Amino acid sequence: MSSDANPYLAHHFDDIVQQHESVSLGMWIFLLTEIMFFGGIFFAYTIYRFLYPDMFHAMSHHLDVTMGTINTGVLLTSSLTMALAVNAAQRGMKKRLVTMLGVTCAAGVIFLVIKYFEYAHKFHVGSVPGRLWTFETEFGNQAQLFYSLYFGATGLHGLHVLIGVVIIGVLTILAWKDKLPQGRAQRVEMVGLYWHFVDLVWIFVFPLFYLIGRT
Amino acid sequence: MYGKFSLFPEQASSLAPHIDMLYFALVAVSLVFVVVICVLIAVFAFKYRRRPGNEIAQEVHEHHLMEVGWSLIPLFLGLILFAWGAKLFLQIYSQPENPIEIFGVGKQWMWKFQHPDGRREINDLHVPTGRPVKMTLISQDVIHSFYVPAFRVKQDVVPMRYSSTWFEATEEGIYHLFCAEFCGTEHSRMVGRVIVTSPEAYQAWLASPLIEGGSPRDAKMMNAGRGGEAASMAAASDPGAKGRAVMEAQGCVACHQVGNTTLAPALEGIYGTKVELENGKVVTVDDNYIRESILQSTAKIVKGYQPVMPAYQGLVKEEEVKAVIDYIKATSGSKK
Amino acid sequence: MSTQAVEPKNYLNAAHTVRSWLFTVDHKRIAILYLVSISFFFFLGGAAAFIFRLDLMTPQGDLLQSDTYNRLFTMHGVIMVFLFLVPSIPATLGNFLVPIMIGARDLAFPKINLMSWYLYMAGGACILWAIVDGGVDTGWTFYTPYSTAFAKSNVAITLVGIFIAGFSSIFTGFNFIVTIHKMRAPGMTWFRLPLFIWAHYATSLIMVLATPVLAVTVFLAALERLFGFGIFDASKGGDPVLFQHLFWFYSHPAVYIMILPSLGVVAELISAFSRKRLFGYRFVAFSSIAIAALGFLVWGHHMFVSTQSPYLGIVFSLISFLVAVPSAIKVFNYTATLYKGSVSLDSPMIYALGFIGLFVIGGLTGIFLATLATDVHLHDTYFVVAHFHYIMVGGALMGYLGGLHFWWPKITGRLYSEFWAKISAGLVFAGFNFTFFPQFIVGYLGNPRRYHFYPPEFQIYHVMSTVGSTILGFGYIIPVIYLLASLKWGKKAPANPWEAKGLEWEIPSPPPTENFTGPVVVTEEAYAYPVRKS
Amino acid sequence: MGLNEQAHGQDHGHSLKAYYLVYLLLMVGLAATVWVAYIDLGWLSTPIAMAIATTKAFFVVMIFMHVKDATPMIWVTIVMGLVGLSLGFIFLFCDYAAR
Ligand code: HEA
Ligand code: HEA
Ligand code: HEC
Ligand code: CUA
Ligand SMILES: [Cu+2]
Repeated sequence: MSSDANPYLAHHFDDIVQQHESVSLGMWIFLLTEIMFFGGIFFAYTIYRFLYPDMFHAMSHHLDVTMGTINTGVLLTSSLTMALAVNAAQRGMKKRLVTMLGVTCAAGVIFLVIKYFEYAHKFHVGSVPGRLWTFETEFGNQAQLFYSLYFGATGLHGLHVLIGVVIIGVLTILAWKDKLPQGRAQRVEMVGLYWHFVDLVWIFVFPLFYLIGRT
Repeated sequence: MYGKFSLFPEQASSLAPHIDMLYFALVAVSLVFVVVICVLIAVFAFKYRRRPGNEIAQEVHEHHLMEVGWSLIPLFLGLILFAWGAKLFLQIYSQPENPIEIFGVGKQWMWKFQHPDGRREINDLHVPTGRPVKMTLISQDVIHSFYVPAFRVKQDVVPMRYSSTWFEATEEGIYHLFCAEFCGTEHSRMVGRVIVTSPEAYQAWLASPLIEGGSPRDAKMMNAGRGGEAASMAAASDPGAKGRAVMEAQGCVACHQVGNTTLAPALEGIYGTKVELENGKVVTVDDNYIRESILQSTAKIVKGYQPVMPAYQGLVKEEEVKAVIDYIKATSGSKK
Repeated sequence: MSTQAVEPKNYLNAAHTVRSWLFTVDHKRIAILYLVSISFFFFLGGAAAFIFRLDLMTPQGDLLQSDTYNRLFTMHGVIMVFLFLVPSIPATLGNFLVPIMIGARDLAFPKINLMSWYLYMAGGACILWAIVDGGVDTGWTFYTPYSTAFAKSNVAITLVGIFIAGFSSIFTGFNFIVTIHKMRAPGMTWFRLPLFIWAHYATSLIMVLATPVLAVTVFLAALERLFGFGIFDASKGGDPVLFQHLFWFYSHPAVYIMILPSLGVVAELISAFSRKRLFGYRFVAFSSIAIAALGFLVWGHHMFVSTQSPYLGIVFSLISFLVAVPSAIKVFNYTATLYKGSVSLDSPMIYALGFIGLFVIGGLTGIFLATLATDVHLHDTYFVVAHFHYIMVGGALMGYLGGLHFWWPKITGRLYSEFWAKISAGLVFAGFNFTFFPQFIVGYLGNPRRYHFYPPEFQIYHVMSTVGSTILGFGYIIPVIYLLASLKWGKKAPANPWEAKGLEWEIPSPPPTENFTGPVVVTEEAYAYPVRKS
Repeated sequence: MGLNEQAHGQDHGHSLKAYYLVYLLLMVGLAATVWVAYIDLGWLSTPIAMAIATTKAFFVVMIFMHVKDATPMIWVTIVMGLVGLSLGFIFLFCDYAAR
């Protein structure tokens, strides 16, 4: 156990390799649970889209493609910066790490702001399912199904973005204060995995909700 | 019968003896396994009990063949039981020949039934022996479950689509009718009686005045639960008349005019036919399709029409929907 | 307390402050925290059962209002499943033993382990709050649309509680998986792992794969309840039966979360008290994985009459039968282990043997339910209630009690009264059968479950059941007394009171804080008991 | 510490170019998704949209998330997730399609 001296080694691990592998396996298993978590909503989506294709197509038109597209671009970009941040952390390049984390965090915020405007619009026109529902379409109450799924999926996703923004924000500060040396790079890497996962979910949410029946 | 102490429920339907047979087979298989395992445990625990001279276990050789063997036995037995159960199950889900069609609505916390001639009753269900009875069931609120232990039938009754089951009573008598799916406070009071009589007695009952066969309380509830004037105009003899009345009362005829399909498609004669939808799919007109067309009218749009028909969800009662279906059926002249 | 001075340092006397317990990251202490909390919830759930069992003495249910009755059985089911049985063995015995058995100093993520306990308590608090504030009356299955649109009780907060408690279970699971993969001592190969570990590994897989689906399902249901979203709402074109699909997608695999650890415990007990390597080690190990995997493919057997497609029902039924095979492999191998062993009937072993008998009955009656045609009749009757109590109480709970007795000396360093342990094991066994066997009969007669009132001809069975549950209740209270008493008056436990094999028996009782004082190297197979040639 | 750390960090050093490439690809993919949505492909449009999304996801997972160089255990984890998902889709879909 020559690596006993490593300051980043937790007491119950034998060496840093074991620690690293455990943490990264742990993170992946966590992502596995996340897959199943969002999976539940996609199950419901599949069934209802199968049952009510016309309604889904028509309702998709009421979502704002421009905002959706911009948001997709923002998230994809943030994924790149996150990947660069991880790289910077591993190479111990502090300044670059701070910048990249900062940009990622900012992108997350932009995403949420745009999302806020989208939501606000829905509240405004009354296409929020439930008590606030006043949205008149030829599909009547059925249209609430689409919006329930929309709010369910994007709401949960938004919550994940929010959590990500907070964590990345904290990381940025830590990095800035020199609390994220090379030996702690794995932290950034793990948060990176989480962030990419959030991005992945959106990659599917976007075409499935915003882009159906556009022709 | 009703109220006697017993170990097995009475067999009162054509299906019951078959289910019981399967049940006894399962009991037999289970007994064999339970007894063999318990006896082995007892024998081993005694014979190889720890005692001077047996402080240390004896060497035992493991045989993979043995493992395979005792995996195959349950697999094999299981497959037989599965196939047996599946065969009977398909029978339960098959369509009976020439059934009496009874319509049932479950709501918190009562059962309402309607016989083919329009005769209705609450929490009691009169059926004759010797002829299959097909139940078409729907719920007005939460999920219920139509359960007659003596017939060994159970079918959940859900709010968004018709479910159906059938039975053929074989023994006259009075049997329990239970709601088997938890549905709220009075779930255990959502019980009734199935009254099985001879076919003649059943006919006589159908012809008897309304109050008879149910308590006065039932009769009152029945009137309260009645679907407006349209329904009361229904003549018992014509299965379609009530539906026609509903369509007039609800204003359907404004668009669905007989012989004029410019505003809306004709409804007469469409039962059992295939309809092409706006999205290119083709569906067969059956009970669930018609019900959906009325209550969720925009779910499936007929080709060549605009989705202008309002959704009647919450505006018409399940009994009325059923009446419209009967009307469409009657005009289609098929014995579906 | 003069003993204190000479006692060597162990995880219990390492520190005494409340803080040292509430902020501990030692897996053994967290196990104790869990032990205390789940015991509390067990007795709460049991008390609810006892009250409504009393009410069921008469067909007219003279003791309670229908609403109260419904709230009691819901509370009973919710507490017993989510707050007792799912965490029971994994979070207590598993937490304590998984690291020790594989030669590790702790779980891979000690802080997450602690967090999982806090989440559990937070979930428990929500559910308690819901109960105190008037209760829930949906049944533990929360079927829509009753739960979302019609129930006039605290559904939402209960769902939130389950959501939170679900994450505690996810964290336990993923901690175990990583620990078992990455933290085994040198020489501890996969096929040297005790079967307890295999069972926990399989359980953890289910926890991480299935629980998130439950979480999102109750999340959607809560949205619908709170804000009127419409995913399961028939008046918006939604399908209430979809909720059942999503619910059972978790809840069937969850029943294997409840039974697999118990099967693992029993493997240890049978081997230890027969002084013999478990028969067919590899088959038993893989059967755990097989049960976990197949367990994901059978959920629809709860929905045979729900308006699910009958063809899909047939597929689900077939796969349910396949699950019987790995279960049978376990039972047969356990029985075969006794053969030519050196069998000693200490109290843990009595529980273990009782487990086998009751599990087999419970499992075989599960086969009655998996058989399509019979399930049409038996679905939602007392037959189902009897089936799952045989497996969950007669099986899982018995295994848990057996394991608790077996490892009690290791956990606390004290020996309990074997005499009283045998008495209570006997009471539990007798009381249990008395309570639940009559329910098979009354179930086949057609008594639906969740029935406050029932036809008078069923009364005799219900009276038997209530009487039995009283005996059963005593059987559960006695262990509390003598186990607690052992803490004060019990004899000091040696390191290996049962002369069993396994890493946990090679360290002192109770173990030191980091379990092992030096590096661990494993050179032996599991269960390397000496044998004599016959 | 040093040794292991270095070994861990090395292969990531060269991959910056790969990151930019993937990013480019993602953006092209995004444009493609939107573009495809507006041309009439009949029933094919959803499968195509999903195919594009899956391709995008594939590159994010492989390159950004470094699964290309991950341990077999992590591969197994991902496959388990996909299998779990498909189970849900297959069984649920079968139910509604066969009712
Ligand atoms: C720990 C919990 C647990 C376990 C392990 C099981 C195990 C099994 N269960 Fe059970 N079950 C529940 C808990 C559990 N169940 C609960 C809580 C409910 C009710 C939920 C509710 O609605 O509230 C329920 C309900 C339930 C139903 C739905 C009933 C209904 O509502 O209509 C069905 C139907 O198939 C079923 C089947 C099975 C089967 C086939 C097994 C199998 O895994 C059993 C396998 C074991 C054996 C078979 C025994 C050993 C084998 C042999 C000795 C060999 C011989 C075998 C053959 C010849 C086949 N269970
Ligand atoms: C681990 C799971 C578990 C356990 C251990 C039990 C234990 C028991 N269960 Fe339970 N049961 C379920 C899980 C469990 N149950 C589930 C999931 C349901 C379905 C719920 C639903 O339909 O939604 C159910 C439903 C259920 C019913 C059906 C109700 C109905 O459908 O109407 C019945 C009826 O007899 C019953 C009885 C019992 C009894 C007598 C015990 C006995 O074993 C309990 C013995 C324990 C005691 C008697 C406690 C003793 C202690 C005291 C009395 C002192 C109290 C002190 C303090 C609180 C400090 N249970
Ligand atoms: C405002 C006009 C209008 C009213 C009022 C109306 N409908 Fe319709 N209905 C339509 C149109 C248009 C269609 C075809 C498009 C569609 O499928 O929605 C239709 C379709 C249907 C269909 C499906 C027919 C098929 O060929 O598949 C049924 C059944 C039906 N209506 C029943 C009713 C009933 C019952 C009522 C009254 C309770 C009613 N309608 C009231 C306009 C109307
Ligand atoms: Cu209706 Cu229970
Ligand atoms: Cu199950």
